[in-house]
Amino acid sequence: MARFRLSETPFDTATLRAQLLDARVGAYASFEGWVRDHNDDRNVHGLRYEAYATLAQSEGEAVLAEALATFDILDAHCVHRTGELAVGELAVWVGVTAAHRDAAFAACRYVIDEVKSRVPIWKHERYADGDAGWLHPQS
Amino acid sequence: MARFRLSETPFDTATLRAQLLDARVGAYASFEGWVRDHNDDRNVHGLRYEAYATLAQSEGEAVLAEALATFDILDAHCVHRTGELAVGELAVWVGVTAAHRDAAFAACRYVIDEVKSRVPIWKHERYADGDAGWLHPQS
Amino acid sequence: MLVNVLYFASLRDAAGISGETLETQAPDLRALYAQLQARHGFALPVQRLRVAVDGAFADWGAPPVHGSEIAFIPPVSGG
Amino acid sequence: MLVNVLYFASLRDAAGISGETLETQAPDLRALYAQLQARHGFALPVQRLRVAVDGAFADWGAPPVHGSEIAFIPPVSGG
Repeated sequence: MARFRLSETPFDTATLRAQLLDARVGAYASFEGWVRDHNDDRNVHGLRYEAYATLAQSEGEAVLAEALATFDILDAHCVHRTGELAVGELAVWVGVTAAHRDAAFAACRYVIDEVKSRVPIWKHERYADGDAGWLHPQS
Repeated sequence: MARFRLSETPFDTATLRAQLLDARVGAYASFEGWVRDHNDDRNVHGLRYEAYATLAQSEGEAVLAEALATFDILDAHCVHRTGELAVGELAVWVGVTAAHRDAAFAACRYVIDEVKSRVPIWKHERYADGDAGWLHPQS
Repeated sequence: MLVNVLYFASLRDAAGISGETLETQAPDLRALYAQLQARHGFALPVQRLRVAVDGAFADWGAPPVHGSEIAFIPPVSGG
Repeated sequence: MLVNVLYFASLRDAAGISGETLETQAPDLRALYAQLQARHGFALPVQRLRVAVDGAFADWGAPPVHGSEIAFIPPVSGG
């Protein structure tokens, strides 16, 4: 099963978490990114994520493979939404299992940082004032 | 509502997570400790957590209040099991919400570290070889 | 004076009881623990314990207070 | 030679299309982007983009390959 997935529809983190758990797991660290009602002091009404799906899939898998090679963890998964999202919807989930918490926390942080900086997904925000635009952060 | 709770019964993290989410939340970091099938190379059959409930409650609340005062987070909760647990059962959950992930990760780590080092809860492990005992780690 | 003492984890196993009410003339909580360690054969030295009085952490140098609840806290292992 | 070009996010909005098949004699991918930037008025300079060929990140100095799928990757903003 792919460790990295894009999802066009809202997804259930309880099920994703359950898929990671087994008797060897002592520590589970997870991170979720949610659509906030504001960003840089602007009121956000909603947003859209677009991905270059084939490259996002392979680059996402590469990030998770790096996490498994770098940290003493048991497994790591990530799911990222695409399409239209309202305020309060889940945008991205990362789940990591390990025997101990040091590795679980470090790998979870690594995955979300790398996904945000490398995986070809773009956010288009719509603001309360009617303005809208793509976010292309300065690296 | 108390931010720190002891639970004699298995608890549902999806509900606990839902209680933390609102439109201001951009980042949710969580940690879970699970009963593993081994510890320090010994096969674990199960364990029991005992707490000094009144002091555990106040010390747990103190840890969460410190997290709220120290980090730029929106809220932080923690639930710790007591009583008999089998391998694969959830022992402790920490959930933290923030606008941004730096604070969410840092506070989540702070809470689990402090709970493990200060809150009066003790673990009694039963091993496959019939041995059993209380864990009183060297600090 | 009379105090109520609570034992947890390995201290309770060693004492065979979860607590007791006892008469003490110990000048401070450290001395009270020393008396009880001798009585029950506690393996843990006072340096590895904390002490709580009436549900709040306390200082080993504090004198016992009549009617208080004194808990000896072995090294914790939650999480 | 003919190549297939993909545009994402603000590049797609500027071009008004998600991709196109076009004839090019550009010696490398950097020169190809310069031509398309001039044609479509892309605001993003090549230094802020990455480029991918057939679904894998590629080097700006690589020559275009006939029939390949070339994607210009603006700064990403997932998460």
